[in-house]
Amino acid sequence: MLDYVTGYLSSNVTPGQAGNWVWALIYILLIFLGISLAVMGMVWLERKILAHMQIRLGPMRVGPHGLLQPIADSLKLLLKEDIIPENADKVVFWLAPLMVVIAAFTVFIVIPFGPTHAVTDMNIGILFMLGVSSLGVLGIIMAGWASNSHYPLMGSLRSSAQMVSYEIAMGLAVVSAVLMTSFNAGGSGTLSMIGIVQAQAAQHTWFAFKFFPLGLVALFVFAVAMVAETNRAPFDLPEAESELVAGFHTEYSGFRWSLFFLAEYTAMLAVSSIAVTLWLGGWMRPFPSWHGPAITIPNFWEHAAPLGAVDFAFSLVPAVCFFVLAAFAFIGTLRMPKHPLMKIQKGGLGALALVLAGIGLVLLIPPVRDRIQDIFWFVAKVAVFMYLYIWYRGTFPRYRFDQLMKLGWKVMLPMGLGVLIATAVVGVLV
Amino acid sequence: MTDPTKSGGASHLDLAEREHTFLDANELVLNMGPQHPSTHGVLRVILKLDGEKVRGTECVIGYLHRGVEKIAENRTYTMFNPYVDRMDYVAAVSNGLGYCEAVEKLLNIEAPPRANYIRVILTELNRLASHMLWLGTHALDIGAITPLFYTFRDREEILKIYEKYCGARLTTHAFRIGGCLYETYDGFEADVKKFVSFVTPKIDEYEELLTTNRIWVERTRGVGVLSGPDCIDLGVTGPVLRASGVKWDLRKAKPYAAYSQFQFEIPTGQNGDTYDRYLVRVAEMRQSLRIVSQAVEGIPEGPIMAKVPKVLKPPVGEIYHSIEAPKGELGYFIVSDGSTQPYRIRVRPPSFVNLQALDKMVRGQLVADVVAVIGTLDIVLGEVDR
Amino acid sequence: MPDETKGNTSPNPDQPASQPSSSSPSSAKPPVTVPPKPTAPPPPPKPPGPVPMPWESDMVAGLKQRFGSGIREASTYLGQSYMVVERAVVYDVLQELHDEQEFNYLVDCTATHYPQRAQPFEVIWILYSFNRNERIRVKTLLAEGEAAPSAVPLWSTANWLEREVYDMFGIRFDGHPDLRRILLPEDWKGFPLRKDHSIIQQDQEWVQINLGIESGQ
Amino acid sequence: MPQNYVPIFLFMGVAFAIPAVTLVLFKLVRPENPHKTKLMPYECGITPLDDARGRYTVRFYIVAILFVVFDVETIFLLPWAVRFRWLGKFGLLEMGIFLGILIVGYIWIWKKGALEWV
Repeated sequence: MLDYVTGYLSSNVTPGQAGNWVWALIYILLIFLGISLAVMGMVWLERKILAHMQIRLGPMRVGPHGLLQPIADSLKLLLKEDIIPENADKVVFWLAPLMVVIAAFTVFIVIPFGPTHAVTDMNIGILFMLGVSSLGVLGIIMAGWASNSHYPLMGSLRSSAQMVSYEIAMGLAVVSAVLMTSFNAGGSGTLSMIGIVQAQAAQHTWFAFKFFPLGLVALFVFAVAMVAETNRAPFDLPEAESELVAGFHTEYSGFRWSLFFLAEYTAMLAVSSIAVTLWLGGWMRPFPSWHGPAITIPNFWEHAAPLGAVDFAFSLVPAVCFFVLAAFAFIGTLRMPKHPLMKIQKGGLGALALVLAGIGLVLLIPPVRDRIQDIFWFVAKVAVFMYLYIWYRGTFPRYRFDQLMKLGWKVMLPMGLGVLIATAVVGVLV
Repeated sequence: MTDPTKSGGASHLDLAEREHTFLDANELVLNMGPQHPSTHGVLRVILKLDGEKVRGTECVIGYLHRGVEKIAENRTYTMFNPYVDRMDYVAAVSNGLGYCEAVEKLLNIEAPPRANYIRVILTELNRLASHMLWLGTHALDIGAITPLFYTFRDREEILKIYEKYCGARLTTHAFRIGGCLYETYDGFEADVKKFVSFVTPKIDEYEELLTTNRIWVERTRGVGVLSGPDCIDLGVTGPVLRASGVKWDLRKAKPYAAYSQFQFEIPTGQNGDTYDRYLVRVAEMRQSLRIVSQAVEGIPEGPIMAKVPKVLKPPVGEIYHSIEAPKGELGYFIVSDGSTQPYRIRVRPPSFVNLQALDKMVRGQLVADVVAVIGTLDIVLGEVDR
Repeated sequence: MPDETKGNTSPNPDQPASQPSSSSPSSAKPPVTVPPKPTAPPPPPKPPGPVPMPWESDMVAGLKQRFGSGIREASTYLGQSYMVVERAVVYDVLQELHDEQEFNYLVDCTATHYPQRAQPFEVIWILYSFNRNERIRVKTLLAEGEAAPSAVPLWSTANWLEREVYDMFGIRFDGHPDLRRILLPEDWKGFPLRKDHSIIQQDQEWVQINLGIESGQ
Repeated sequence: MPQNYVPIFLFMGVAFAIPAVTLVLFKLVRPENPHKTKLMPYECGITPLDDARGRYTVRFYIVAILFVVFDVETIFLLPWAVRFRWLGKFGLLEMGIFLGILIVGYIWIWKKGALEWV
């Protein structure tokens, strides 16, 4: 049994491929944990970043700089009364948030955080992801219908129309990325997510920059469609609070509502991960084929092997990032108001600085350093998209529904088709 | 225009009456308000929808009705003065100006020049504050959340000036019948000048965020169009009227206070759509700053209160006096029976009359436009319901 | 003509005695634009306020010619002109003003209640002309239960304004497309702006049924 | 490699179990004070006039049908995209014909006004 568990560590495939269900379960739970933490972090970051864009401070009370705010929020949501309207369809009402959560989370099964860091690698990964992510709309329709109230119904209908409209543009953009995978030496492409990243490695380019500017256009189409798919500003019509109050989740409260919230952020992470995998080289660091002159870094516990200077420099980035964060936290500690009541907050922030620095130190250890790199770069790229999401929200007014549909059907769809045909033509000519 | 059933607002929507057409949905009756994030208070709009398209509206108002006109009949002229601040609470100073001037006319007295200058400064600052609040909330209705915080930051500076001047920020009760009660505080002029130079670039900042923003333009251009003749027919005044191309402003047409002594333009639009109304209001903010800086430069010395008897007993008669409030023509029709209490005070509220145009503006447009149009009409329910 | 800001109402000594102001007959030349001066406090020879003067203009002359005694009074008070018109012809007068005299903007429509009079209600239309920059008032007197003509066909504004008058005074408007209460609930009883309606009076029954409380006070 | 697909069910099971269990578990600590007004559907503070589940505008169904058409098309494109290099010019031509038919349909829909919302 123990061999069964430890045996996987030496293999270099995903747990799904290795058929190791224990590790698959561990990966699944890790993904759940990671995503839940990421969502909490996102909530905090969104509130902070948005606040600073809007010349205010955001959460400041719960924990130093409001760091514990997401925890307080989730506790509150867990303990809130759960109201099911009288004339709602109870079963559907109950199932809808679960449906949305399942759809949002299940996408992560095929997302490769590293060459082996995925639950499983399917040869139809992309197809699976497109299929599952569009299941989310089902949950939203269920929520709107079950509520038996005008605003949720309108919100869910809008939502479904919007999601299916942008699904097409999204699919076409994905096809053009898949098309690029077939420019391998073997001449055959792949639908596997890991395969797509490997194809980018083999072709020495991120697909965003392949057949310039076609790859970028496809990424743009996908990036617009993914904002619409996740119902975020400026396409947040299903929950446009100035018109539909809260859209499809108007009648939801407490933990059920927070499931929708969780699903929304998870879906954001999921589609960003897909964009990163398809166009931005997945787990690959920037300039993956530039190694620099070989140097040897001495260390104490194993025989030092020479490695490229650029490789080495990039391998330090994760640690450096954590050191920078630790430095920010430390400066924050120094700038805390000198008030006896702020002592706990000050201590907390100081402890956070220490923890961050400690993580940074751990990341300097060569074996950890090597293994964590992939995940770090993947997460960093996703974080860029996440930041963009927040930025959109701070900047854009909301589209009107007809404009949104017009954009989807009359701009994004022809654009996706056009970029696909152009890629194909260029691909044949090359 | 002469068919009352067509132009005269909403007719009563019979909920039982449904139109059935082939492949067309039942009309959905959507109730918007009184508890809705974007009806600016307690406005209730019943929308008759075909999908997302508005077939008709009916406004239900009165949720904030406090019977101001009845209260007035039971108070003396002086006692009623603070009540008017509660009508359009985002432009309380303008309300007070209109009321004080109306009673002054009835008493046949005039406020001294210095008081008039102070009135102009505070009223124009109030117009600025009102427009800022409008811009923030209107942008929020359309989904841009950031301008709200910018405008509130700058509005705060105006409220600080009010607070220093009379101790109150929102319902200021700044003016008294016959002039002003308070002399300007030390450094008032400096504060106002500082504010003007502070806020001028900020208005550019708002414009930078919105004026050329594609989504903003798409959301507002051609939405809620109201032509000039329609405006006049519906009695719509203020920026909404000016955005339709009618160059009419009571400050120019029938100057009151000290407005005849200042140079300013009346900004107008051409299309009468939401975008033009936005541009007109932003331009008005700049003009207000212009007036404020002229007024603060030329503020004369002298008394701030005319000789007013302790007990106000206007002679028997009636008066109608109106001012250009931020939202439009704000009029007071006062009937005096020679006693200390007004026999009747009628407030002609701009918001109430402007709101009537909602139906004409949104018919055939989408639900999201209803929100945009309610925002662009710049109504305050305290004034609609009184 | 009606420049409201400047007091152009120098009183006429030959003013008919119908003036409502309780002026003492001693002061023949009262100051007008200057605020009333309480120079001698103990004996109050109260300086009379301005008094209504006949309103003379081509327009009024034309209207008087057309409607004769239908125009009961046309005066100017404090620079503001108004005319009192018989109920029978008031719609025609308004129409004439709207169509011929360019009074295309109905500023306000309101009413006043004088319970002691034979015709207790006074309905007031405040009109404005953009082209002439002139504001006038048209008034008509109504007996209890008498309906005023609706101005909705002339100005769409009148719709809500008349509904409010109906809501507050109970004055009906003939020809109004949709005369319902506007500010108060539709099934409310009583007309609060009537003088015989006390300020603390309310529709107890409505409050009890709809709000579930004993009294709104 | 069917074992690649087994984790899907594992994952879905976990994804269902975690929120469901939390939902049921926290029922123990959640307050439960139902009230008639509280359980009313949200209608901006007004008692709902009618059932919300009426017929809705036909445009949503048109969008749904169009979605099916175009989404199926995308599915057909994927195998071609995978074997794109191998199929070469012939594949491009064939897909061109396929897409051409679709684009003609798309133009027809556009002209017909099915993409107009209002």
